[in-house]
Amino acid sequence: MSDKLLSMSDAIARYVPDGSSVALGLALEPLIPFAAGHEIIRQRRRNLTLIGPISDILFDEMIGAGCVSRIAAAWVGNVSEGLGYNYRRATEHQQPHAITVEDYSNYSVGLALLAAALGVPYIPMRSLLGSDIARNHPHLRNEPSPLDGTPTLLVPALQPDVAIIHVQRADAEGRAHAWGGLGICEEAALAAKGVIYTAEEIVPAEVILSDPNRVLAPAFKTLAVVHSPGGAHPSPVQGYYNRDHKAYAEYHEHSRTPEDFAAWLQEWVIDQPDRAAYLDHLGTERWAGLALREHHYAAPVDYGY
Amino acid sequence: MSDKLLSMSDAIARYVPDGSSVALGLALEPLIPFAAGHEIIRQRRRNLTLIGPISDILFDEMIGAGCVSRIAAAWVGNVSEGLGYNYRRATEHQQPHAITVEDYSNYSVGLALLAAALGVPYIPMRSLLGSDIARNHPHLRNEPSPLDGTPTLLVPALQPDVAIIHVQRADAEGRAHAWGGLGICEEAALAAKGVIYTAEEIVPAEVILSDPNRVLAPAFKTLAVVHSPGGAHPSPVQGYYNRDHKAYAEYHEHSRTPEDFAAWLQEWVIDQPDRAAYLDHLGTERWAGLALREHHYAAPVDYGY
Amino acid sequence: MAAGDGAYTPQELMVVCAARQIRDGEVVFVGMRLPLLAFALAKRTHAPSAIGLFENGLVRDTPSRELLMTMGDAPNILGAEWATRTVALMGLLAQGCAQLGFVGGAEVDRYGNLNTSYVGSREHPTVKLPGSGGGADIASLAGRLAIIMEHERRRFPERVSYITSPGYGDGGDWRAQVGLPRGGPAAVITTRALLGFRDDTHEMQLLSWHPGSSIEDVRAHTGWELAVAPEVHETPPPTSDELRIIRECDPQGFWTR
Amino acid sequence: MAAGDGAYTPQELMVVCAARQIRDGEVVFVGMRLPLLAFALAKRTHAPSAIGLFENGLVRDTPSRELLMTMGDAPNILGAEWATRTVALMGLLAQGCAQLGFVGGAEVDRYGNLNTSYVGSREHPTVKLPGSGGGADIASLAGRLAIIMEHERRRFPERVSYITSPGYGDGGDWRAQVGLPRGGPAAVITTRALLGFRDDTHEMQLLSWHPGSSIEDVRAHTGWELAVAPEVHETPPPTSDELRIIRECDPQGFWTR
Repeated sequence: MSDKLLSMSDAIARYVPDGSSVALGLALEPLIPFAAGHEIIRQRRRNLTLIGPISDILFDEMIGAGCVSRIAAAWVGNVSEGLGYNYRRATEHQQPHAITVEDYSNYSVGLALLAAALGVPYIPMRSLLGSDIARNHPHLRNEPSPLDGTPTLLVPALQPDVAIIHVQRADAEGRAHAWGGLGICEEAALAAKGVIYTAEEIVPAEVILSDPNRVLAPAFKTLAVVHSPGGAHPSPVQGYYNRDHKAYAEYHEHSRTPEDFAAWLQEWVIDQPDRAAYLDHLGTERWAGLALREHHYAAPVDYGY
Repeated sequence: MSDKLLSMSDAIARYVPDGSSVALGLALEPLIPFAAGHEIIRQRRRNLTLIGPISDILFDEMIGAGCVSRIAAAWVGNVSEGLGYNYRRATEHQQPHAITVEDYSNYSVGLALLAAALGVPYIPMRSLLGSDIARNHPHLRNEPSPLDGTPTLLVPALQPDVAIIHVQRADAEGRAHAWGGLGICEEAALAAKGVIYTAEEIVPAEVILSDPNRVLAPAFKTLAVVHSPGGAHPSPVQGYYNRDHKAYAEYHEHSRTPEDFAAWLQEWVIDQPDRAAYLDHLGTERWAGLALREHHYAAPVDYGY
Repeated sequence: MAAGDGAYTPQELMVVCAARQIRDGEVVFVGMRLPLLAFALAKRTHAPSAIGLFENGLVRDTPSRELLMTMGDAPNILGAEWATRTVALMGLLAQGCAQLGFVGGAEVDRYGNLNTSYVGSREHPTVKLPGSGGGADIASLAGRLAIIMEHERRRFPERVSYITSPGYGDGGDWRAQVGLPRGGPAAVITTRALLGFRDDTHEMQLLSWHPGSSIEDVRAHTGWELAVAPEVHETPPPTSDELRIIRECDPQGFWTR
Repeated sequence: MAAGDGAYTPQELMVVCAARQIRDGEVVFVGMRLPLLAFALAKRTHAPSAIGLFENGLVRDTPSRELLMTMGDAPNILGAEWATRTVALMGLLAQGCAQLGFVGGAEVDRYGNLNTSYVGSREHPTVKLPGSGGGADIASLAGRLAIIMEHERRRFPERVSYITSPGYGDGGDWRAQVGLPRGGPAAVITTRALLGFRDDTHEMQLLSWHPGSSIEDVRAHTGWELAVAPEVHETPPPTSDELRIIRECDPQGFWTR
């Protein structure tokens, strides 16, 4: 088995070229790979297509930083605060430049990835019928079911070039355990041509192999594994740290204008060479305030025979 | 939360009426609900449709016992020994009576249940194209994809009346943990109108709630939970007991003729009022020979915050 | 509204109205903010067996121990009875397993259609809203839909410019015509009133005005000639028990002040 | 075949032939019995990075510690790198992630079509076989297919009466015509020979006869005028290393005697 452990900068440089379609933020509010997103911004990647269900500020940051030419998502904004100002500026005023928006709902973006994961051309659903999401979409397509003639909306398979998934732990060979709310992580990992895991901990393979039902996807889909403790901040990681609600409020405040956002980006992304520097800038007290207050361990499971 | 704990005889009497479509043996070779199947036989249920991927002798037993009028499955026989004699007699000689066979493959029967689980009318796949499974099937349907005109085979949704799933542990409120090879258990549990769990152990709700990612399906789908230790014998239950290979060989030997099978059925099913009696008849030494030799526990997982 | 013992905020009354939409034993697509509090309130009053679904893949039969900022917050995972893939969860919605769903919106129109996408045109929006999330799926697939809105005239246009989450389209049997398998809005819970929909035309109508508002006030803040149900009345205020429970769930008043 | 030091069974030679189909780094849909031993052999010789898939939802990068009677046996779960839903696993096959798959069959014909369903007619079968299992999916979707067969004339009809697992249909570009996305049989490994398929017509042809057999013997046990490849030769026997490894994996000779 090959060692897939890379630094964040090498992983992004090697596997997220300009023009890639990148799925991220797949667990919805938790496990958002902010550290990876910030490295993409620092490497000045351009013309990315971002794929996700809802995106809790990461897409907004990357849009504002000029990395993005296309969004295929159900929701882009700031979950606890509301709108995303960079998303608004890009769509309303083409600032920093125009982006193309392909609107999905959470179910339909999940089904689009699932279709790719299943190797089927599309999945016919009955959600969104009659909506303007369906009417305006470049790919969704209204067709009567050949079975009984009733309307369906075909959701074509969507295959990301790469899915970036933050997890609790991974091994160097490319296998990961994730738990909690997982959203469409599995569908994206299986659909994508390749997966980059960013992980709170790198553990021996035995730890991962001890619980194969909890593994997200097979290692042959894995491009790289990056050790990135704190890499999901300000989003939460079950069993590791809590959501930094304040950071979302601060981001909301400091992204109202392009100038505000430029300063925020400089301070929190450009000036931080890596996640360790970022956490250092966040401060030990604030970071400690997000730490676990209680442990709640899963009941034992015996794979013996 | 309501208590869904029932005896095996009550659960089968209440939720598996004549004419039901019943999904079982969903994890392929392990976790086969033999105790439930035997109770169905004892209650002389008739005109059942059995749904499953492969079936390792349980379907053959139920066919021979006269419970079955229709099979929707990918494979019916005896995995380590080969053919199923009762299945052969029913299809070749209409003994004990004729049955209708709807042939699937493992992928297509999984997709049929998945379609029902997703609430979509069908899933268009590219497996089985050109096969006689596709040509002869009452439901599979060859249609060009509206996206590009290429051939696809539509797999219509298949909703069982009830799925019977053997699991390692469940709580009285209707939630279950299962692990190991799980095949199409999840698809069937979500697709079915209701689920009966038969469980090695009934545990407090806290045990199940301690690991929500390992729960098979939500309790509102659960009709009944049955405490059935040893209920999967001779199939294996990871962490509880191993496969009794010899039992499959014995069944093969003792089902060659209708008379052989009648004697086998009398001895192992009709004459055993319940699973405790069955295990008693099996003998403590043989049962002990299937016990775990080693424990292999899953690495700890912390849901704390 | 009024000062003194019985004082409450408009949000608290909305939570109470939302809780009253939940029937005991129902499977409810919960969402966040006020509906989440409504779920907790209903569980502790008239609907102890209600089950909550969340689009990140959670099923809960107990409210979380702590107030949530997002459904993905760690306290919402702990004690969940199922944590699964979004697609598996939404599949249950698509099957028709959820009797009720809650959504919010920026704009709602005469037939209960919601816009959470584009104010103005899609090509040149004056405001780009975040989009559907799971809202359009819930509106399409839940048995009944309860909509939570601030009641302002600009949020109640006669016809939304973009249908993110389908209501009754242009009325009548539009939902069946477009192929939606069930559902449609049953209630619109606003800062001024509780509204419903006529059984035949599916046009929105006023069911009750909140204390402090009036039929005239509600109509003045609605962008079309709002119909009024024959049985229209004042919304019953929260009971002291209901207020106590809401305040236990949101002691800082994060969502309700 | 021969007695003495180099003695081996037909099954052992078949395992060796099957192992030689596996290239290093490939993702292989393994199946049971002989292919399972072939996977173990290949991993320990020329293909240490091969990955094994199992239709019950397992991915393994190491063979199991013990001989298996079924792929669902507990030793096959322990040490798996992924234990998932069958549908998720088969989806990877459908995507084209598996370069090679193994299947067995009761009958194979001139164009590599397999019957594991009905001998005789579907309506009035003389023998009802168990059916496809995952075989038809593997034959439809794997990059290359390797077929394992007993070489008897009745098992090699010119045309199978029922195509469970599609080979090349009636030859040529039939697979593309019916819409199969890729694949087709690359090898037929029998008790008498190794066979392949012509690139153009996709007709089966003899590549090598096993020691103790001959071109004539193979043709006599084949139900049509079997073509012979220009480069036809005798199958190289197992090396002593190969035999040692096979016997370590199946010490009782359960599958290989």
